Amino acid sequence: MIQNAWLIPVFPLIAFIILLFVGRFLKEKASYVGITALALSFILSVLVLFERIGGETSTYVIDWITFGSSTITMGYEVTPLNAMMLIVVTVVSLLVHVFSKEYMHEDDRIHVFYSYLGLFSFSMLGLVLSPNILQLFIFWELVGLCSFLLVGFWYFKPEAAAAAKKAFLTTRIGDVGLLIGLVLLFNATGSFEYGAIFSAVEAGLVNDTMITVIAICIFLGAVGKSAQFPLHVWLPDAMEGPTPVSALIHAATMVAAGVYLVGVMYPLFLASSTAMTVVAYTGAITAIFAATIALVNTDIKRILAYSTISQLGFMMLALGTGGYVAGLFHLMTHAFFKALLFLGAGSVIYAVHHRQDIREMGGLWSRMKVTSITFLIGALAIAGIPPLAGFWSKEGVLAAAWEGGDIFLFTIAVITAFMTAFYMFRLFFTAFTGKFRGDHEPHENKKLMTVPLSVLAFLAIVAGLINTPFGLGLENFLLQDVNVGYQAHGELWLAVLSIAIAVGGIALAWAMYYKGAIAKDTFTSKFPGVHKLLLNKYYMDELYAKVFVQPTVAIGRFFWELDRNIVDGIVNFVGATTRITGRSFAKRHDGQLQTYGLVSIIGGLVVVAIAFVIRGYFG
Amino acid sequence: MNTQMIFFLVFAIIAIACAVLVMKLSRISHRVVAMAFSFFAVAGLYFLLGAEFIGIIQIIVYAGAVTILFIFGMMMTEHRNVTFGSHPRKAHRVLSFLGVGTLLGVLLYGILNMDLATKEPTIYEKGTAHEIGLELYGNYVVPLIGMGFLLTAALIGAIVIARKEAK
Amino acid sequence: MYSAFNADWSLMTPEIVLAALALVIFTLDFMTGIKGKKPFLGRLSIITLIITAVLVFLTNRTGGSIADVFVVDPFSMVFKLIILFSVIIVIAISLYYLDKHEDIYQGEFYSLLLFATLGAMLMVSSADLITLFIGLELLSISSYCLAGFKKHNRKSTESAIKYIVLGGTASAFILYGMSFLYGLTGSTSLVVIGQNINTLFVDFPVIISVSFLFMLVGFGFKISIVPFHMWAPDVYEGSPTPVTAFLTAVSKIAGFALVLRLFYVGIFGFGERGSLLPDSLYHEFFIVLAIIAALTMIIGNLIALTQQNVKRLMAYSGIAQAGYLFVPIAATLAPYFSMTIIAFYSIAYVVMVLGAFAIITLVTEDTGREDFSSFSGLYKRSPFMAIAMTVFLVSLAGLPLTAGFVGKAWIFFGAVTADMTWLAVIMIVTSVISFYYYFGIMKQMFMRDPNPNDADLKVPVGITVAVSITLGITIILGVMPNLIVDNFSHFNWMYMLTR
Amino acid sequence: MIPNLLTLLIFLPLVGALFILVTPKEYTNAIRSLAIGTSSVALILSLVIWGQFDRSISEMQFLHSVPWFDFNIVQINYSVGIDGLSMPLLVLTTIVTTLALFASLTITSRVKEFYIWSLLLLTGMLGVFVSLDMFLFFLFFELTLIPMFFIIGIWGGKEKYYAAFKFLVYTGLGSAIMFITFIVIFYLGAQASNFYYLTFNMLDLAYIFANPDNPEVLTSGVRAAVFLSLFVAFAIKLPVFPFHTWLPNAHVEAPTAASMILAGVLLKMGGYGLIRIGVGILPDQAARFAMLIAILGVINIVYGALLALVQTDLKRLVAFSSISHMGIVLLGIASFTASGMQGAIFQLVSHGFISALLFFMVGAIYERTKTRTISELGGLSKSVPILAGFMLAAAMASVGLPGLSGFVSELLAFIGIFGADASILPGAKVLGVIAGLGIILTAAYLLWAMQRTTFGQLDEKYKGLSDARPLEYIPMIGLLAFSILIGVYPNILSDVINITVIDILSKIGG
Amino acid sequence: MVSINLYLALAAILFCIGLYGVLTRRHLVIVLASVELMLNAVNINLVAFSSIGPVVNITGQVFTLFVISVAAAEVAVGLAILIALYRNKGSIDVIKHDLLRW
Repeated sequence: MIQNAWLIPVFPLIAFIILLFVGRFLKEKASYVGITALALSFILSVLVLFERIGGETSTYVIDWITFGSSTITMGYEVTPLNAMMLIVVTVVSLLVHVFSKEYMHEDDRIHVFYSYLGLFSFSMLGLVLSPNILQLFIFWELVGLCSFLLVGFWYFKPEAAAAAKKAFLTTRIGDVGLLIGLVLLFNATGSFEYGAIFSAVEAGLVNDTMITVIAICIFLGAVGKSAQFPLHVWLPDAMEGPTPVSALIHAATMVAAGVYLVGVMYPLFLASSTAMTVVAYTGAITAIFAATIALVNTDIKRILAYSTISQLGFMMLALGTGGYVAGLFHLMTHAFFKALLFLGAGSVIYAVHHRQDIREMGGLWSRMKVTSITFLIGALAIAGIPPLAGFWSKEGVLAAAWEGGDIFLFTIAVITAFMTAFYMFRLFFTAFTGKFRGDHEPHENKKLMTVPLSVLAFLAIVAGLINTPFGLGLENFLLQDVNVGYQAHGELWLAVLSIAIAVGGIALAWAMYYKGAIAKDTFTSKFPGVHKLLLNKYYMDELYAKVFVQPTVAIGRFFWELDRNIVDGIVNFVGATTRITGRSFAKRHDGQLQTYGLVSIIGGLVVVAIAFVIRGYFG
Repeated sequence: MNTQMIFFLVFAIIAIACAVLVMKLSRISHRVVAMAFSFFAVAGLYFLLGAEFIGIIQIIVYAGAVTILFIFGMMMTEHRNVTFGSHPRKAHRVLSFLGVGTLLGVLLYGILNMDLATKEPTIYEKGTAHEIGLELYGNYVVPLIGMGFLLTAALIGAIVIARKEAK
Repeated sequence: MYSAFNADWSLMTPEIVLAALALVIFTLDFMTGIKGKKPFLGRLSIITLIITAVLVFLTNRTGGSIADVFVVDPFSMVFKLIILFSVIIVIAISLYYLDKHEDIYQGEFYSLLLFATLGAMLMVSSADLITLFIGLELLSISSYCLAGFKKHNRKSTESAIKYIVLGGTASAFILYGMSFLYGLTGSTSLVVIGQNINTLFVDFPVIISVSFLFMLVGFGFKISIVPFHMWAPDVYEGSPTPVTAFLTAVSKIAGFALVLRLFYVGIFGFGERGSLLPDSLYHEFFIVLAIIAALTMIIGNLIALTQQNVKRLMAYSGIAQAGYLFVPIAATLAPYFSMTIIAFYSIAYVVMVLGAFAIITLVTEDTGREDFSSFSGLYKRSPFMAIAMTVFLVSLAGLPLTAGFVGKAWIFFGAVTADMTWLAVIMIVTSVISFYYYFGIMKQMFMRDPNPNDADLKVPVGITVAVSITLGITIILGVMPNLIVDNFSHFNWMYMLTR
Repeated sequence: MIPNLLTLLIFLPLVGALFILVTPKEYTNAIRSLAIGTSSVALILSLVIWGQFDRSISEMQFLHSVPWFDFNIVQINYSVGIDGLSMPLLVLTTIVTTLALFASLTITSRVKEFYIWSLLLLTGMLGVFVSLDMFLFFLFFELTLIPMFFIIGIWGGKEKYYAAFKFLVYTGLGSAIMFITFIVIFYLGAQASNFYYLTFNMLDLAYIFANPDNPEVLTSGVRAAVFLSLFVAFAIKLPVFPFHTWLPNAHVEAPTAASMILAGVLLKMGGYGLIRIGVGILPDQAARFAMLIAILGVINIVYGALLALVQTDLKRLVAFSSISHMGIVLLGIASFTASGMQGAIFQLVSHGFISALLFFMVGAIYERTKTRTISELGGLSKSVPILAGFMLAAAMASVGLPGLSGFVSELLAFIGIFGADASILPGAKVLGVIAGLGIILTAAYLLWAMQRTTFGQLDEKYKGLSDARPLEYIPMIGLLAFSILIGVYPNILSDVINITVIDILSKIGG
Repeated sequence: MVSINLYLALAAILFCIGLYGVLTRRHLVIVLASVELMLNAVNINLVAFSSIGPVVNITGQVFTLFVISVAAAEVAVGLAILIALYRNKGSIDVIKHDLLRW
């Protein structure tokens, strides 16, 4: 079965093609096509995973392009890492497919939606299966395209259109960095194949500065895709897209691709301590940066978006500090509980008729049982309450940070963990407890929506257990055939600490937003400046507009003027001068035959004079 | 200072003077007469050079026919003492003068720097007419015939163009 | 000693026949009343010219000379044929033109044309100053008259007076220059002059230069090269259109033949193999010629840019073309090479210019206007004419697959191989400028709608034939130049006159 | 004996044009089908050639050489042949032209002329890509000038006359310079070989210039001058930065089909000439001026992109994007690596498809909305979803999205520029990075345009627009399909090009 | 004995006077007359050379003969045109004839 791993991405592709051509006739039924395809992929990937655990593997490549003496190939290969990823992607995708059937059923372009989802699943799975980094990059771009399409799915909303463009452009910046990194890598090692690259690096064929440059360029791609600081600005806006999309792309899978990239290229990063540091610090900064913004935001989806950014930062931090397994483990668990949270949010939004401001919600607990419970599970998971998945992975991250030896990073990690717990429960208490503040009375949604929630909730609970200090299943699995150095494991005090901060965060939130023991505006009133700053997301968008966008356009305008007036101006000027000269000559033909005679005589003399001067007569 | 020289000078001065008069005089009739005199003087030079036949032709054709033609031309157009004065544009006059002056300068420079042997005018015992005749019909018969056609063409053209249409 | 008495007069058969028939036609004209339409005379003239052409082809291949004043060789043959062909086309045009103009004396018109042709032929095959001069004058005087033939038309007479005054002056210059050549060599034969001129130049550099330059002024006037070109636009614009065609084609080409003969035999001289002699005066004078050529191309094209009157435009374009034709003389690698090039380009030039003029006559006479607008929407009025005109203009502009292109490319090639790339550059740049006005006419023909009061164009047979023939030659020479080029390359142009 | 396929291919359109010429202009449908039929046959023929093309040798193939005429010492030959460099462009030409003719079915005025001109144009373009004799090359090069002039001038937009004449005179000047240089090259070749080689044949001249019998005529200065003037000549056509200003006018004013051909094929003649003659005959000089070429390339990319960024007219935006993309070609050539050279050729081909598609989409939208002003459009995805979709696809291809041809050429060009030999191209990496910024800008302006035209609120007056007509699918799908084909499986192209590229590079000193 | 240079000089002067006349006189008759003067200068040259030039022969005088007759013919035609012109325009002032220009 593993030899047919390449079929996994193909099913969604087929779905996409079918929907592309006949979708407009299927309308609602389009969803069945998508769901079937994903179901098949899911089954297949489960089989593949088991065979992979069984130790089988499979690789297949074909020639893609030949230039000079070098050849680039394309194909697929199954490694432990991407076997795991296959599961994550297919599961979440499948659930999102199911969820959307209900969530999107009012939209008359639902078939388009499903075709896009199909394309995305294809690209994401292809990305995961890539045997070389170029192919990864190709699918990397394709998922970017899908994100663009899906964010802009409601293109008639100007914000959506703008958000789509912003998402694509911002990631594009990172992608160009990545492309350059790839090219440099190719020129340095002569191949795109992971194996060849790492062996070349270990053999020391590439000098260290070059490695660092390449690693950072590649990381730039990850920064763009995984919305790391300073390229994170697109992700919150991307929430303009349908909520299932946010769950699938902007929480579980695509944004995690950056982390996955770093994971895949890990040996390269290990070869350059500078690169590692960069990764670690970027991660840390992003984590706390996003968390602070999440503290004050009131849009349910945006809070989750910032939390995603922050969590991705966590993963980067882990990878940057040597926690290979921790990072990827957190990637997996996060995929589940963040998808859960998003779908829960989706369910809520759907119930309150597409309101997203948590201040207009409240008291949903009594009205939407399943959603609330699952959401609570998700919140607890992300806050890191044992035995939920979040606890195990986050603890791994903290361990890695501690082992990394940089106390600063560790502190940041701890603070962020605290904030995470706080803002998640601020969200939970505000939205689900107290009395309902909206106008439409919400009620629980259909099974189609609650079932996926339940499944994800279950995963959010159990997923952590595959890699606990009591049993390092995942770690052993992942480390089968990669050499990524020593993996840290937290001691007990660390576990206690993480539980403590989680509980502390939750308690504070409870005190402020449920009990009201502490006034909501305690801090805001103390530090209004800070509050304003956070509300405006550190003015990043404004900054970029001022520093990058407007100057570029200005330069463009300038050049346009230049082009019309100078470059083309010269051309037209030459033309005009020619005609004017002609005209002035023509004026000499004034109809006076004597003028003509005179011109002949004078002209003749002049010509002779010139000739003599040229030929050097007259001495 | 021999007789030839004297005659030469006389004729030369007359020729040039009359030429200048042609330019300078105001009454058109006077000018034409001056032209005729200039032609006569040139004919004189021919005799001086021993080219009596050409001299005679010169008198017949130029001083005779051509002058008469000019007079006709004068009569048939504005002849009642019309004076146009000189060319309106000063720049034109100046430039023409300069140009022609330079030309003359170069010519004279070239001519006077030629050192050619000074000889007596050649005298043919049978007279130049005889020689010319032989040469003309011996070597230059083709251009002679061509000349004939030229005159015909000129004749036709002149008649056609000058003919007054009967309205 | 007097060689004319025992000369082989059969060599002159074509000229004699032409002269005789011209007189016949003239007398026929007398017999058929003074005025009125006489198209049969035109047809007779065409026949006459065809006969002459045949005779030329028969007699002139076997070279020879009469008293060294009238030579007959491939050079003369080629150029005579060109001239005769041009005149045939011109008459074909005139047949239509005269049909529209009552006031022109038709018989005289045709006989004058024939006399002019005779003069041109005389020019082409004369190896002697006097003959050459007579031929030139025969051509010129007939042209003066023809230019003024529309005698009730102010423009026509004005152009005639300008032409004759300036032309007379030019003749005077030529003669003055010649007088020195004769005086110092004691002969009017170009060969003799050519033999002595080098030594003379050593003795009297100034005078020889002066006489050369004077002749240059005179001939430059006749072939209308800058700065002696000023008369051309006025005369071309004023004269009856067929006469304009005649001047553009015949006078210019005959003038060039004359200049070639005079320069290469009389002044520059060339050896057995038709290559330039090391001591040739060319090396003294070429720079003057080059400057003149450059000026001609530049100014001709520049002024043409600003023209609105088609005939006047063609005048300037003709000046520019004269410039191109002058380049091979200015940049001589070997005289025979230059002759070949000029011979070829003359053919190309004649066909394209005459074709263009045939159409111009048609259009201007039909619309009664002479400005660009007369061409507007020609494609709609008569597609064939429009396409033909396009071909001619493209050829004049020197774009591929036309005779003009091959000719120009060849000139170009000659200039570069003669190490005068700068001249070549000027040439090609100016011809790019010329795109502008040539395609301006095309714009009128294809991109504008016809003037409402211009009905459909009725094309007379004569014009159609003329256009078709010229069109055919233009394209054939463009596609298969080797038809002619191969022969030319092996011609021994002036073998009698090598020095 | 079957005639040489190339000769057949070149003159086929001419025959078609003659047939059309004799067809009365009332039978527009007959004329249309004649024209499209002819070009389709040409397309098939070119595909046959593609099939028979031997990918394993670098020599010229399908050679056909007959003496044409001689200027009493130099022999001008009609000699044609193709190698891996011209093969793809040949196919590109037939494909784009055929599809453009399909696209031109909307033309209703003076149909007959239009198709005659188009077929002449086709002959010219094909001739340029196959001729081995520089004289012939120039001849065909000029031959493309006149039809385009008329097509723009007759069927063009508001300022068609200005555009047509600018195109004519400007590019005419370019080919004039080219002609001068050719003759100079011929003359130098003759001198260098002691007048043994009196030929315009590119291959022979390349050989002479590589190893001359008396080198003193080919001083480095002379070589440099020759190469630079060649470069300028082709730069005007490509177009390269200071000489590009004719292009926006021509593209904007030209009718859709003409824009497609203009951007799709005509520009490519510049790039082709630069590689075939510039690099082919003077490889050493090409390497010597690599820096210049590369810098100009980068300028093209960034400058074009910046200008496109501020355009308000959709078609002009696309035009400037063409300029920007041609920069990649220069960059690729300048790198003098196998990948870079291939990138350049790939870019020529892929831009041929993509820009043609873009122009077609713009045309189709203009035909419906009667405006090209970006600000007046918007929300087209609602009224004409299919057109909008293809528009988006075209834009993405132009952005260089993987899976579409644009990406491959960019990738190759980048591999080339970053792998360039420092002795030939010092500081290549910096240029590469700047070019990368250009790529970002490309994404910026295209997405901006998409956002403003296909996304957003739909203007009331565009509610009832009709979506793509069946006949419009042919060019749209055709062009996109080829773009995808190359993007997904570039080997189909690279195995044709590779050997030739290696051969070209082997000529350079390195 | 008169040196030939004098004759030539005289001719040159006459020639230039004639030329000046052509360039500046406004009366068309006089302009034509000036042309005649120039031709006369030529004749003087020719005859002088033929009689006392470096190479003495009669050819020059033959040449002169031709020149004279050509000049006569030219004058005839010129005056004819002049008359036609006068009929059309009513003036023989050179300045006034600039219908054809630019």
